[in-house]
Amino acid sequence: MKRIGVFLCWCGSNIAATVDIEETMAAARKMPGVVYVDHNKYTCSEIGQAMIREAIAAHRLDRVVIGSCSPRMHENTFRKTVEAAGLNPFYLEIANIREQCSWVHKDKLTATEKAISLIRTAVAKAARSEPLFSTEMSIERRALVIGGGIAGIQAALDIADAGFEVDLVEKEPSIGGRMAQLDKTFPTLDCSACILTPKMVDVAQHGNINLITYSEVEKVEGFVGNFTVTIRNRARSVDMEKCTGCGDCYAKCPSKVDSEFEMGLAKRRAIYTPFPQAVPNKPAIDRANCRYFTSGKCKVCQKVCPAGAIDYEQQDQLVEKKYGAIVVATGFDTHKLDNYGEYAYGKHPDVITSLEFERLVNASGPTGGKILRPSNGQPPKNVAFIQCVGSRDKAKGNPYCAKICCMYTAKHAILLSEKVPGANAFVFYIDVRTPGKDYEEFYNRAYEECGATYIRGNVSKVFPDGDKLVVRSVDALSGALVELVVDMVVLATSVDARADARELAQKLSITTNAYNFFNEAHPKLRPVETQTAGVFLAGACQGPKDIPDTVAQASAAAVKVVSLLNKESLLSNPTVAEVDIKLCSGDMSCLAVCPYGAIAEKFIEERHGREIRKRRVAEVNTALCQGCGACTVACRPGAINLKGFTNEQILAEVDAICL
Amino acid sequence: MMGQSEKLQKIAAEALEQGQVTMVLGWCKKDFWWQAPVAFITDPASAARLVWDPFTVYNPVKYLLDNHHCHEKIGVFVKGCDSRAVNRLLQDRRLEREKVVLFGVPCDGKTDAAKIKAAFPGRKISAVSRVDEKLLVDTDSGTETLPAAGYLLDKCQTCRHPNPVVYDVLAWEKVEPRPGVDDARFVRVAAVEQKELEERYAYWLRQFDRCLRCFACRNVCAACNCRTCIFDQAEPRWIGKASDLADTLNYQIIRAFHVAGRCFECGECERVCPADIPLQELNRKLIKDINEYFGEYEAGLDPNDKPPLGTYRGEDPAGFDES
Amino acid sequence: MRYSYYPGCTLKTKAKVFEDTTLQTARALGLEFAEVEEWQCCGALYPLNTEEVFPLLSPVRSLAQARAAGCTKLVTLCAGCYNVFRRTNRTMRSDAEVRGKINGYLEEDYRGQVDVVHYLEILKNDVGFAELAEKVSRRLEGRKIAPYYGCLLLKPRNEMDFDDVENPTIFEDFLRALGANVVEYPYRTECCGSYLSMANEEVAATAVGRILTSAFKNGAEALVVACPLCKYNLEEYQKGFREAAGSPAAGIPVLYFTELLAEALDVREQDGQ
Amino acid sequence: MSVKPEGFEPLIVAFCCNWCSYAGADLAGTSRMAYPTNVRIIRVPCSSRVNPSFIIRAFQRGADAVLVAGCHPGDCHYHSGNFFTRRRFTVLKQMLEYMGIEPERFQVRWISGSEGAKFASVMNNITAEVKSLGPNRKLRDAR
Amino acid sequence: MKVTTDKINSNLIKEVEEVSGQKVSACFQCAKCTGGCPVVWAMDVYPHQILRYAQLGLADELLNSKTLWICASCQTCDSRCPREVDIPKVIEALRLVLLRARGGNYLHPNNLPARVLENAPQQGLVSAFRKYAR
Repeated sequence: MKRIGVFLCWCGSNIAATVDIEETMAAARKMPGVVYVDHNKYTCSEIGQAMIREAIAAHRLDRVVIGSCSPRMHENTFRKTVEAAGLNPFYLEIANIREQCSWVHKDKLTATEKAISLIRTAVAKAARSEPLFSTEMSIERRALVIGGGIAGIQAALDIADAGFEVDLVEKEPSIGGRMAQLDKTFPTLDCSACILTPKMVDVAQHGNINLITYSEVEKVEGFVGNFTVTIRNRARSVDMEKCTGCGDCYAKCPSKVDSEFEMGLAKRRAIYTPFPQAVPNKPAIDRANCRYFTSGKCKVCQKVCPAGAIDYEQQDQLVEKKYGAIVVATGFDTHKLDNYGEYAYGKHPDVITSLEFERLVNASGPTGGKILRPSNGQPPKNVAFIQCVGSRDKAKGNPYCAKICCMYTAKHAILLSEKVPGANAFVFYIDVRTPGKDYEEFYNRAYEECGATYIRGNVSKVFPDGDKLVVRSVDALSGALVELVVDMVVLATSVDARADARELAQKLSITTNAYNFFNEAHPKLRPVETQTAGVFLAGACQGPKDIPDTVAQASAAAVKVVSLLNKESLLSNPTVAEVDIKLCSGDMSCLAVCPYGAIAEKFIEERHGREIRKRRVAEVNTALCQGCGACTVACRPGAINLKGFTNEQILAEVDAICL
Repeated sequence: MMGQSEKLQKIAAEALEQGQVTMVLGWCKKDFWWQAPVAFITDPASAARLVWDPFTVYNPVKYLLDNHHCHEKIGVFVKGCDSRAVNRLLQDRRLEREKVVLFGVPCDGKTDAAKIKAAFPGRKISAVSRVDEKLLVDTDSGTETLPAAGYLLDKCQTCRHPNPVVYDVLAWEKVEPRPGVDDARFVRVAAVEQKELEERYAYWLRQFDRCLRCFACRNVCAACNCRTCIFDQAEPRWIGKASDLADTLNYQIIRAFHVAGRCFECGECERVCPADIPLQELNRKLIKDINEYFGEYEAGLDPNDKPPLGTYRGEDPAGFDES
Repeated sequence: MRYSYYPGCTLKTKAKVFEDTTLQTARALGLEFAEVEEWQCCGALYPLNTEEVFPLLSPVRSLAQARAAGCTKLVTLCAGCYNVFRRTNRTMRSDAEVRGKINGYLEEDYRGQVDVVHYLEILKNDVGFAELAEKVSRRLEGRKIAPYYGCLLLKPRNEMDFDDVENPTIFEDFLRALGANVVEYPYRTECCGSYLSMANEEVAATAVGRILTSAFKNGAEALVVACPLCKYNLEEYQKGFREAAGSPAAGIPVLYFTELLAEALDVREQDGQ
Repeated sequence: MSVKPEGFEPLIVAFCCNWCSYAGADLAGTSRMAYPTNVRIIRVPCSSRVNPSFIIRAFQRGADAVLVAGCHPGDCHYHSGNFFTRRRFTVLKQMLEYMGIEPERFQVRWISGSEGAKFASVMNNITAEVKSLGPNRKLRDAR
Repeated sequence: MKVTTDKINSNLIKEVEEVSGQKVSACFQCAKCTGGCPVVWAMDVYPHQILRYAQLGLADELLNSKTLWICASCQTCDSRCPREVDIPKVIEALRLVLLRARGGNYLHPNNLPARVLENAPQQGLVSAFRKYAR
């Protein structure tokens, strides 16, 4: 039989005025296992805590029940009290007789009756409590950042500046990401490259940052503080040690393909750096388009390379590394326009996407920063901008708002007025959304000062008509039908999650929403954490966002990483799930409902007569388990139990309440 | 032309001879004309014991749980319902697909011996055989012919998957589901739903008052495949041992809940119940609700899908006040 | 291959040439079109409300007959019939409530087992345009032809699943197989006014005018259609259009695609033969 | 119908998730929002910890009603727990009604940590509803 | 034209939603339907306005609108609608409400020109009478 001590707190008059302490004490004395009952004016005071410690010693108590305020208030305080007296801190149970009794009931008789019941329930639970222990886990003091766009760059720099080593993995030959493709940035119109490239150089030069380009994450194992990540270094066919970045190779390379960086508006070579300011400024061979790799002949780059850096024999390398924390910053894709035949994209060269327009405006772009019609190289006189292409469209595109298009379209209209004097911008919109510092003013500028005409109506169809384009819509505000003849149509393409986001989410045991954006742990209060401890999010991989938000989130993620890596060690949560392998059928129903990937299958060996049989059972990774208990209900044979909230305890509580 | 039993015998004998499997589970004939118990055949010569007759209703699949350790590979004859039991065990990871060879047997419905007996009161029956849609009943006063459709087991009258949904070999051509099975599926559930609340409680009390807690419903069920059933545990004791009606209700509610989204409607629980408790009315109620709330789902068709209670959608509706 | 063939009212009367050239060309291509025995008018329009179910009886009756005759595909020509049949079939597959009502009334058990196809789809998928091109004996070399899709073949987008709604290609591919020069013009899927020509002629006339102008500006010498009503509108208002605008766009012949097919396969029989 | 004894005070067992509904109950307390004494709360980490067996056991032992309360969907502290709760108890609730248990006897509600007033009003309502139903005899032990 | 609480709260939306099976309230007035309508120039109330009027309960304006008889159900609009509203079905519902409430047919065979009766294909005649008469 357990030796349970019950301590009732008056909380001044907060409890004692409504609950008859004497009567409650008398009732508690009769409860099974209760050997000592006492009371105190303020149990949380030092005097009150001392009384408990002394009673534990004097009466050899092995379980403690305190009737007081909510456990959400003082559970930790009293756990420490109990621990100081030499008991396991989880031998404590609190009966909430203040918030859930004295404060909400007026009648002393029934309130006392309820308080007794609450004490009895806590006693029943305490009698079945088991000692619980946290385990201490070491931390690998290095971080991995996946994705080398502005989010990944910012996170890597912040973590590295705090003194921790960072590996920055980028799948392209250079870091820079989407921001490197942009011309100006809203709402200040500062040049994207001017603010980004210094950061890229910082990354390359930072002693704590190890840049791993042309590489991808292959596998992630382990848990917070102790991740083991396998990285695939794709064969670059260029020896990074030897290459000086002189550029002779791509000047001579005979095979030309559409440049991804230029959105197909210009060509690049098969051996290439994506753009002139690339970091590292060392090329890679795109083997699918390389003459040597496709036909076995050529080797021009090898012949011209003064450093002897070309290596056709390179193979993909799998490298295993350890990290304490991971930041995911993989960015976004632009929406495919296959479902939008009505806009004649791909049918007429002067219908372009917003990112293509961005390249046209860019001084280092295919036209040297001149806005020219792809069809004839002439500057356009009239340009239609169509908003929400693939956004806010549950029938054919994304039902969500892509968040950035209103602002970048205002920017495009402003840039058009600056670069092509006399040109007219017509912006077709459903709603204009400009929440953000200085954003509304920026939008105002587009139509007030830069002459953009905003038309409230979604464009229904673009008809190519000779070398012009006819844009048909309606201005819903005036009710006037609109039919404009323009020289260029710019489609504000929506923002999609990366095509491989779901795959990466699986590797990281994090979840995505219906549109494959990674889920944060809490939409308001834990915006950069994921529900997998130690994995953090930055930038558009979590949802469409602009550069300021992206950078803010990246720095926030970096702080989370730094505060994690700064810890001496991690203490595991002791109230975790536990598998009774005798009862486990190995059907892994528990695994299906675990939000943390904390359950894995393992095989145990059992002797059956002469034979050894292997049997599948579930195993809980206590470092990952957060103790929700969803698994315990999914498990039909009740083989998985939750420490601190066991089946035995809860059934005993039910029985005690209904006594 | 080879008879259906002979076809099964040939399949089993060949599989054993070629060493493809070391044991075959099928059906054989023993003491009574109305029974065709599961046979465990380990040598080709005994394959001749196998039969396919109006009473091969038993599901051999659950026996795999006890036997798959001892054999490299086991061959199993599976009707539509049995094949879904295979998927049940596969999804529950209680069986590995590579360890079994499935001999699919399209099934045109099994016969209810009790109905046959009732049709010939006072007459002694020695054998019943089936030819297409006719039953030939040998009685002490000559052979009688009955329409097979009128003497089906209740569970076969609502069978939507008479053909195996997973198999390696098919014994013969597939059959068409009986007309109207879709409409019949929830007829009994709807009838109970129609009753008034108190009437419903009284109805179920009447049913479960007969329950002996013999656990036959659980033991026959391929979805009840836990190594140790929660109701067999001593600590914690989830239900009382004595035969209290409240404990019986507890057992039956939790049993039904444990097969929610997993029951593949073979109807064996109801068929084997010695007290004739209409357990399908409970199981199918849960299926009906899951379909209505969370989208159509049929268990035992694809071992790789997610059972409805093991997954969710953010926009799921709730069967309670969400305000 | 054997197909159930549903001609529809118009092909038996005003659009006889459509049916004749269809049957001639099918025969030449080795396709067996077996006319549904007791067909009735399809209703011309698929009901656009939740209350009307019985207009589906007629098409389902034909579909059930096709199934009873052992056909897996039912072919239609008129875009109106095709639209009604295709959508009816889809409803019978997916809507248990409607299915129950219709089957209950007809005492049938039809669940959409038959596929509804358009002749163009047969040419594309079952014959194959590459194979068709080989069978052409009189290539339409140099003929500048503008395909006109109209609405009913393509829309509604998620119900018809015939081709890309905004950028369809089946007509163009068909014409190329016959050796014709395909005229691309942006109005090929714009509505011709449909039944407005019965009650609001000026509306239909204007719609037709735009289509013809666009086709003509892009060099069309003939228009090809799959719908008797489109053909009627495009021809009927060409005259008025000419008078009004004096446009040379008038006088563009409007042909059924089967007429061109018959010509290319050289199987066109003259009337009365 | 059960006979309603004079002055019947129902016993209501409530399972509240620690992060939302239990916090909501505490907030009702700190805001001094009065409600009847009939409810007894069992604290669980998440509503997905609540096993249907616990509910049936409560009825068996004499509870007149059982409430399961959790975070609003999308706000679960453990990300997805209450989505499973929703599916499980949608099924269980319909089943209990189907078996003739009054719908008021088993309720599931979403109560956030900021909804002290909602907690109190749910308690008021459920107590009133069950009072008018009278004591529960269904599913109850014979003893 | 005036919007009042009574109009907004009237049964019109409900009735239209029931008959059409379409969610009128889903429309967010992007007006893509109107922009692409091939016969919009002949309408007095544009397609996006039809939905807006229905949302606001402007029954008289809707039921007196020429648009109900101009729409050719070509389904260009709903094939592009980002909110998955089948607008021709909404218009059809209004047409039915009107034909039911007011009786009388919009089109009568006697009113058709002989030229049309003689030359038009059956398909056209059947369609027109299904649309314009009860």
